Amino acid sequence: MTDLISTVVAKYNYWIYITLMMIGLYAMIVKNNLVKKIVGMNIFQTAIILFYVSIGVKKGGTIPIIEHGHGQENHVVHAVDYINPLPHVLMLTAIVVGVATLGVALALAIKIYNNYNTLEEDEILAQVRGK
Amino acid sequence: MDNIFLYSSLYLAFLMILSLVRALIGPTVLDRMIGVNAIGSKTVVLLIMIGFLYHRMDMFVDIALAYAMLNFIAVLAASRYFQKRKGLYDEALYR
Amino acid sequence: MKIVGLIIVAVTGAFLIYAAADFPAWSDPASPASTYLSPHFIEKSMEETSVPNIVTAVLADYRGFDTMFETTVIFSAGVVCFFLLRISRREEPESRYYRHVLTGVTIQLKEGYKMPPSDDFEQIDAAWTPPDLIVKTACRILIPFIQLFALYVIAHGHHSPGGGFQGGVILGASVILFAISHDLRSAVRRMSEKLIAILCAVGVLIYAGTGALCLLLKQNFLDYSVLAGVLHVDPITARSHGILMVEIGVGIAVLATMIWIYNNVSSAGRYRQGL
Amino acid sequence: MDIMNIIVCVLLFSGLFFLTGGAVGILRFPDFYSRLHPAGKLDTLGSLLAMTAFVIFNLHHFSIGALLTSLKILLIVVFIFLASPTATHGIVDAGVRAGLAPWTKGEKRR
Amino acid sequence: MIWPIDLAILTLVVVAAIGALMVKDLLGASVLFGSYSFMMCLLWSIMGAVDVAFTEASVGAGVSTVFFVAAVFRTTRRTRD
Amino acid sequence: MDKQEEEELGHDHNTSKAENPDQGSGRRKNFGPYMVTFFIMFGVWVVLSGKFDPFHLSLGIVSCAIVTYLSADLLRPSMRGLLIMLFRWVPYLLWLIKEIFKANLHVTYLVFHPRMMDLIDPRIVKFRSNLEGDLALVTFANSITLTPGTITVNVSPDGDFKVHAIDKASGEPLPGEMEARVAKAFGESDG
Repeated sequence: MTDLISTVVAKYNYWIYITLMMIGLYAMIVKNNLVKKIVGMNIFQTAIILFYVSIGVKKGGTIPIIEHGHGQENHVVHAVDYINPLPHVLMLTAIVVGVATLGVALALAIKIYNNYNTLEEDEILAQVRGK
Repeated sequence: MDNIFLYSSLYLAFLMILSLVRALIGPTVLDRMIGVNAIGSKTVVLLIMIGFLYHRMDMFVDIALAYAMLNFIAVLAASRYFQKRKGLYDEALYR
Repeated sequence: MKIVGLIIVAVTGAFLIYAAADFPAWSDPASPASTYLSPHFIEKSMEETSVPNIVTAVLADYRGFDTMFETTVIFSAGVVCFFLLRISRREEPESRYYRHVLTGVTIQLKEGYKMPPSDDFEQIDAAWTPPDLIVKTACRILIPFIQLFALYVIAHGHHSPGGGFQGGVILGASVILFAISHDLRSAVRRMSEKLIAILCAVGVLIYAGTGALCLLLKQNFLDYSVLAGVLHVDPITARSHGILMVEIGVGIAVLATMIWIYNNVSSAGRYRQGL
Repeated sequence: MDIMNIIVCVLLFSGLFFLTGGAVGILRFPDFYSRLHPAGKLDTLGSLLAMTAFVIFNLHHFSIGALLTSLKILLIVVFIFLASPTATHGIVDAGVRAGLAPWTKGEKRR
Repeated sequence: MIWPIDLAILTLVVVAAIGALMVKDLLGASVLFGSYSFMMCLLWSIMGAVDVAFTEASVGAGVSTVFFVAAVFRTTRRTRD
Repeated sequence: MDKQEEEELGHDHNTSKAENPDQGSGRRKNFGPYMVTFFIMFGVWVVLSGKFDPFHLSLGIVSCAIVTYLSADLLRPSMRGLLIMLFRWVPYLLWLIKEIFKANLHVTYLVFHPRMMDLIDPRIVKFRSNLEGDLALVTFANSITLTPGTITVNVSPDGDFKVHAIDKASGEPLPGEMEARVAKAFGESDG
């Protein structure tokens, strides 16, 4: 029992990421409004980014910018002292690309609204079937 | 000093909860905007505190500066909405 | 639908929780993710590129291909927004409204008529509201500083957090702030649609061109150390300068895309007065 | 605990006190207009005091880099002082245009 | 890294996410989504990912909320859920 | 560098349309405002950058030139006004910070008072200010927002103010001393 509790406590952030991810997924599936679906999509996306970034965290590590600036090339750097930068690189681009895709998604929503005069999914479907 | 900053940051997180409550229950959109604005101003302070906790202040101050510059754009955009479309609960037709 | 959604969410969540049991504990220095490739980056990037910010070094040098295609994705997002929303053909002629700048008198011209371009009158929309004095003046003072900060972020991506993506977004946000505090028409007048479209492509071209330059100098694509001959510096500094060039390209592309998307979304493609 | 740290603590705690006032005021005040008073003012002053504390703490180990960092923190203060009243004014303006009537004495809280 | 703040902000993030989805008004949802991205920025700087935090600060505060508000401005605020 | 920069600025001359009504239709012949903008920007750059090797300084010059080219007509400072303002602003700012302290203590007292609802009495105060110039009006409006229990609701370019005051005592002393001080800080002390 104590073993279980220690596992749960040691990985608390994974559970919260999963919760966030499930919130986003639920919104994407169940919500009727297109903008709400887009919000859900963004939440899902940030949950995944959170997971990736948290992989790189090291206990006792500092941020991945080497402290000695120009000129001191002989300074020895130990990998243990710095947080893993690789997930940061991948996720940094993911955020900006996420905003760009958000723009595309919103453009689609505006286009749909101009055609069907509603953002609700079921009303759009009814109009499509009615035609 | 580290402990003082740690507990101050925790306290600020608690204050953010209070502001978030107003943002969640606020009867109108404008109340939500007040709450979010308050969260933004606390975030700047909290970011600098995290910088002190990492002992790398010179790196974190840029983020806080960017934050202080940009966090009112969203509020201005949302308030601009009301200049064009009057009405708090329902909107006038605007083409 | 609600039930089905709940079931799907619950099943997916259960799978994820099952998988999470095998994850390494949080903040474990010996986790697989930080034992294979990343120590090399951390220990060698300073010697090989003379860039203290490892993230920038990895972003623009070691993983240059990845970032180039991310930039292309952003560029295509801007183009997609343009093609989805932009209404270029003129609808039925409608009456135009002009406002005298000094006195604030509004005149309406019947359909089809146009006023010769002059400094005294500006074209406005039917639903025009005057920009607020306080917001307008405060933003007028703030915008140059925001732009300067954005350029600082692009230029100092080597030594502090920052780089092309962040700087480009802040620069775009400053122009968006101008469009919010004044109106979209004056923002477009300062930065026309054509210019934005060209900048958007130019950013990607700078990135790809830097890579192609390396290719022309008989090295691998995006291997900046060969630029040493052109820039008259040693190969390690050449890599750092190559990273800076690439960051500038990224910054321009991101800046143009953000403004382009905002212009199209806020005016629904008509480029009249937006938000 | 030398005298410098005590000054820093006093400034930081007074800043936190004003921030608390802001957070509580946002919750307690009866209507939108009066809620803006704590949100616009107390947060600004709280940030100012906390930033002053950070500047002093940062200058503890004096060097050119620390001085420039402190100047950057002061720049943040300047921006907050410009941006916060503007944002407050933007929200008030939106409220007026939306036709929200101000709460007067004797009404119920909304 | 600094786990107590991390836990506190994570809780706030979940609350803000649920709030952004529950609000019956799209403008309110986009404003709350702005606060969600504020906290995301905090979370990343707590984990030491400075560059990611910087990106999120500029994107979340400057651009994405404005996109949402612009889209809501061009469509409608009404929503049933 | 300077010559090239001025050439660039010469282009801006054509593009900066008359969207600033108070500037009038006078064509800018001198590059004074541009130079002032450039030097302000460069000062801020030095604070931001913190690196003084030639490479970073040249980057700074290029960046400042770009910003000056893009938005000098937004900032539009003047050399003389700037220097005078600097000397007049410092006392005003000190006074303002003192006032902000008083205001905040008052609002904090209201916030934590158990019978807060009886104490506050919101009202809207209207008055007319003699200040001219956008910057002076905006400074005055923002100072009102920051000080005792009052928030600027609306300002017209002519100087009509609408102010929301949280209780009776806060709204009464307006415009009062603050307007005089703002006028002094902006050199409009006749008002």
